[in-house]
Amino acid sequence: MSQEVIDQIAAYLTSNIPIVPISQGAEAVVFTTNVHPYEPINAKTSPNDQSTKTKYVIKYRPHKKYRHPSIDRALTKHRTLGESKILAKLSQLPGLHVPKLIATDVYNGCIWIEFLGEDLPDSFGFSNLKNYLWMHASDPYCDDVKKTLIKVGHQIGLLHWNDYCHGDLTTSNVVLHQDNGHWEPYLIDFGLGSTSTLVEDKGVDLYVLERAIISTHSRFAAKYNEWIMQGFRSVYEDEGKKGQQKMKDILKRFEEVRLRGRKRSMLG
Amino acid sequence: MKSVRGSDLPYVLYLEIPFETAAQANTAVKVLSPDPILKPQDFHVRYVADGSKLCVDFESVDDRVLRVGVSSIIESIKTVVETIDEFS
Amino acid sequence: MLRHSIPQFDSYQICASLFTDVENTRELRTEVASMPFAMIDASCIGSLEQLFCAVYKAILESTYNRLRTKNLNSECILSLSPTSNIGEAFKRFGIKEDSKDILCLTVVNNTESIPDTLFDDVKGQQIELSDENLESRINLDLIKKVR
Amino acid sequence: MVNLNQYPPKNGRNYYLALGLEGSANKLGVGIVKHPLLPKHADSDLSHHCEMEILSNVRDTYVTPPGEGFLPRDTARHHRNWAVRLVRLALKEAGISDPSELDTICFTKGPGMGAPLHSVVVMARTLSVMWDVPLVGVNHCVGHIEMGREITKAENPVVLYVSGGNTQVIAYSENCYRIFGETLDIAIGNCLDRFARTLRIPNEPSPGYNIEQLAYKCKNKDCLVELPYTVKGMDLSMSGILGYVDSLAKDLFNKNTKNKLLFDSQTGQQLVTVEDLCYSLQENLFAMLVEITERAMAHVNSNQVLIVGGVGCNVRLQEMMASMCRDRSNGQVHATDERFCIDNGVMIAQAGLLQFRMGNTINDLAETVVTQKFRTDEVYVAWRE
Amino acid sequence: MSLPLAVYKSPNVEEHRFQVDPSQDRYNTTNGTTTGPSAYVLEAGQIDKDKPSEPKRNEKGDFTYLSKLRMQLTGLQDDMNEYLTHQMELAKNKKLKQADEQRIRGEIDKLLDGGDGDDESEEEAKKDT
Repeated sequence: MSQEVIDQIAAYLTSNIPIVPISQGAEAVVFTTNVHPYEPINAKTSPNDQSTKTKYVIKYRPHKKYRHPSIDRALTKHRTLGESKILAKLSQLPGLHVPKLIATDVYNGCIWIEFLGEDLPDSFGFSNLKNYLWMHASDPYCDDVKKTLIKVGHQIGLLHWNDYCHGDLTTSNVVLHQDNGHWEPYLIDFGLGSTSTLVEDKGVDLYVLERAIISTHSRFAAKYNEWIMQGFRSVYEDEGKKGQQKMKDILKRFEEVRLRGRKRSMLG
Repeated sequence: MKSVRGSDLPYVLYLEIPFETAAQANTAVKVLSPDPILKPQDFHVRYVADGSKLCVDFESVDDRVLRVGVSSIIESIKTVVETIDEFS
Repeated sequence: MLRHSIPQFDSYQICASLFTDVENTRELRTEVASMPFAMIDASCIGSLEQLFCAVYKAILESTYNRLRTKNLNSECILSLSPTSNIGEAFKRFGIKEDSKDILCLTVVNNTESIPDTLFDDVKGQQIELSDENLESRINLDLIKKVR
Repeated sequence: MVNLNQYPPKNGRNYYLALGLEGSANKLGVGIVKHPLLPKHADSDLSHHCEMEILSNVRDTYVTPPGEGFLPRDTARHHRNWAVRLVRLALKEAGISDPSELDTICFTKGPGMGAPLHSVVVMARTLSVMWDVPLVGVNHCVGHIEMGREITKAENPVVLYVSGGNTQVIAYSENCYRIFGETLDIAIGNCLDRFARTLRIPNEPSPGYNIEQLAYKCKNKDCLVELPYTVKGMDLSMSGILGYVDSLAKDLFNKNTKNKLLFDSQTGQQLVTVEDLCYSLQENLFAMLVEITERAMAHVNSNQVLIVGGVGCNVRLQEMMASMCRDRSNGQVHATDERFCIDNGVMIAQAGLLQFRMGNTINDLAETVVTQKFRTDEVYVAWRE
Repeated sequence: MSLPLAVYKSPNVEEHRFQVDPSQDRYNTTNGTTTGPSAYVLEAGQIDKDKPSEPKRNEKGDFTYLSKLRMQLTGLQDDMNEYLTHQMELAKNKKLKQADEQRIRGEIDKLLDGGDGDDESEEEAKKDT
C-alpha cells in the first residue's frame, strides 16, 4: 500500500482517528480504527465490552491520479453512494447477515462499516471463510463445517432471492462472526454489488465462489460446494413453485457459465 | 475434398489450368483443398491434378453463387501461380 | 448539557440538552428563527447515535458540499430526515404546538465559548441526554411514517 | 522448467530462422527472426529472453479514404496482391538467399477477418510445400504478447491487448493466457475508428493516431464532455459510449445548434470543438481500460503491465497506465513502439518460433484452416513454466 | 503452351466454352477488369494502389510460363465473371417479368372480386422456381 494513499486518508481523517491498514484492493483501501466517527465515547461502553475496544472498518476510495479529476470525482461519488445504498437496503432484509453501515462521505469516497469477525485460534488468521476452512483441514467434513457452509449458501440464496448480486463473491468476502457461541457467516464488500434480476449475474456469483473454493481448498471442494448449494437451494425451495422455477433457471445458467469457463473468475 | 453428392447443383463449370509441371499441379491441389466451403448445400468444388493440369469441377445452386465461388478460387489459384513463379 | 466534538471535525463544538415537561413551547415556536440553537422534537429521537449521525452529516455537507439551509443548526434538523425536502424535515423533527420533550442542539466553531445558560429560555425540566431517556420518550409512529 | 531446445534447428545450425506472416486486419506484415540456440534455454523459464534478432520487418497497410471503414474483400485483395512481393523484400533484407534454410513459416491462424487471413495462408501453404518448411499456426493475440515480452523483457506482466478488433485483459497461469476481463461488445480500436469516421478524421497513418494528435491540441483540458462510464466488474462495454459520442459528433459536424451541450443556446456559438471531443473520449475510454487492468493486477497481485495492440502506441494511454502502476508498489508499464505494437510479421514469427521449438508444428495442411474466432485462452502455452 | 479453358452448363444453357486468345490484351494483363476495388471505395475517391504484381520475365526478357498463365487466367476470369453476371441478370429479369404478370393478374382479380387487404406481400411470396 503506497504511503501516499495512507497520507491522503490520514490527512482527511485527521490525527484524532488513528488507522490501521488491513488490505488494498484495485479500487479501495480498507482500514480499521477504534474511534467511532460521531458518537460520544462514553455512550458506547456496552456492558459486555471485552478488553478489545469495539473496532470500525473504514473503506476508502483514494483519488486515482491516472483519471481525469472530473471522472474521478463523479466515479468516487457514484460508487461510494451505490455501495452505501446496497449495504443500507440489505441490512433491512430479514435473515440477511451484512455489516451495519455507520457513516458515508460520498465526496471523499469514504464509508464507515461495522467491524465483524475476529482472529481464529492457533493463528489461522482472520475469521473469513478461506481461513476457517483451512483451520478445519484436518477434519474437513466435520459437522461444524457442514453447518457453516449450508448457512453460507443460505445467505447467498437470500441475497439472490431479493434480486441483489455480490459481484466479487470470493472466500475472503465471507466473514464468520461469533453470534452467542457459534459462527454466523456475513457477506462483506459490496463494492461491485448491484441490484440485478439477471440469472447471468447470479450464475456468475455462484461460479466465482465455486472457483474460489476450488482454487484454495481443491481436495474438499466438491463436498464444500455441494453444502453451499444445499443452503442456497433451501431459500428457493421455501418459496413454493415460483421459487422452484427461479432456482431452476439460475442453476441452469450456473452450469452454462461453468462450461463457458467464465474467464473473469479465473482465480490465480 | 469429399463430395457431398446429396442435393443436385445444376449450375456446373469445369476449369482446366495447365501448369508447367505435375509437381506444380499437385502443389496447387494440396494448397487449395483444406479450405471448407461455407455453404456445402449451395456450392461444391473438386480439385484433381491430371499430370501437369489442374482440373477443377464447380457445382452450384445458381449463377450468383457460382460466380462468387469460381472467381474467389481463381484468385487463390493466381496466388499459387504467382508464388511458385516468384520463388521456384 | 452534553458537550461533544466530531473527531474528524474537531474545529466544531456541539452542545445539546434534553428538556421534559416544557411549558413555553408555543412561545419558543414563534422565536425559532432567532434562537441560536436548534429545537428538536425529542419524541422523534431514539438514540444519541441517531442525533449525532445527523450532526456528522450536516458538518460533512457544509464542509465538502454546501449548506442547504440557513445554518449548521438548521442543517442538523434537515439531516435527520431521509429525504432532502426541507419543509417536511422541519415539520416532522421540529417542535410542534404540543411538544413536551425538546432536545436543544447547537453546533458552533470551537473558538466561540458556549455558556451553560444558552438554553435557559426553554422553561422545562432538564434531564440527562442519554439513550435511556431518549428511548423511554420516543414515539415510534412519528418515526415509522418517515419514508 | 522448460526446454526451448526440444526441436533443434535445421541441419545442425546453432540458430533458428523463422518467417512470420500477419494479415488478420488491414495490415499485411512479413517478418524474419533469428533465435540463437543457447544451452541456457534447455532448462529454464526464459521464453521472454530468446535474444531474438530481427532480420527484417516489412509492412504494408491497406488505407481507405477518410470517413470509410475497410471491408474484408478489399483488405484481402490488398494482402493477396502484395504478399509475394513483401516476402521477396523481407528475404532480401534478411540476406536469405536459400529460403529452404528457414526452420518454419508461421502464419496468423486467427482471430481476425476471414478473407484477409485466408489470402495470406494460401501463399503460406504454397511456400511451405515448395521449400519443404513446416508451418506453424499462431494466435494473433499470443503473437502480440510474446513480442511484447521479448522486447520489454517483462517477466510475468498483466497484458492489456487493445486493438481494432480486440480489447482484453490477460494474465498467464498454468500454461494458458487467461482472459480476466474483456469488452462485452466492440473493441476500443473499433470504437475510435468509427468515431473518427463520423468526424471525417483521416485514416492515414491511422484514425487512432490522428485522434491522439487532436486530443493533445485540446485547449480546455480541465472540463470534459461528460460521457457514460461503463465498467462492469472486470469487463467493459463501449457501444453505449460510441453511440453517445457519435451523436455529439454528428451534431457538431452538421452544426446542429439545438444541441445545448455543443452550442450556446442564445448565441449559438460553438462551445465544444472536435479536439475537446477527442480529448474527452480518450480520457473516458482509457480510464476504463486502466481500471479493469488494475483490477486484474490486484487479483493476481502483479505490478507489471504490458500493453500490446495498435492502440497501445497511444502515449496518453501509456502515461495513464504508468501513473496507475506507480501507485501499485512502484510497478511499471511496458509498451512497444509502432514497429511492434501495431500488427506485424515479426510478432507472428516470434510466437510461432516458440511453438516450433516446443515441437508444435503442422504436419497436415488441413490444420491450417484459418478461423475468425480464436480465443487467446485456447492456446496451450508449452513454452512457459 | 496449352491454354487454360472452362466449360459452363446450366439448366438454361446447353454448354458455353471459355477460351483464351493469347493475342488479345485481356489475356495479357495481370490486372483484371472484374477484380478491382469495390464500388463504394472508388466512389469515396480511393486511388487503387493495390493492383496485382506485374508479370515476371526470365533472363531472356520474355514472360515466364507461369506469368503468362496468370495473365491468361486473369482474362478467363473476367470472361466468366462477365458471362455469369449476364446470366444472373437474365434470371432476375425473368423472375421480374413473371412477378409483373402475377401482379397484373392480381389487380384484375381484385377489380373483379373487390379484394379486401392489399396483396403486396404476394409478390415476395413468389419463390424462384
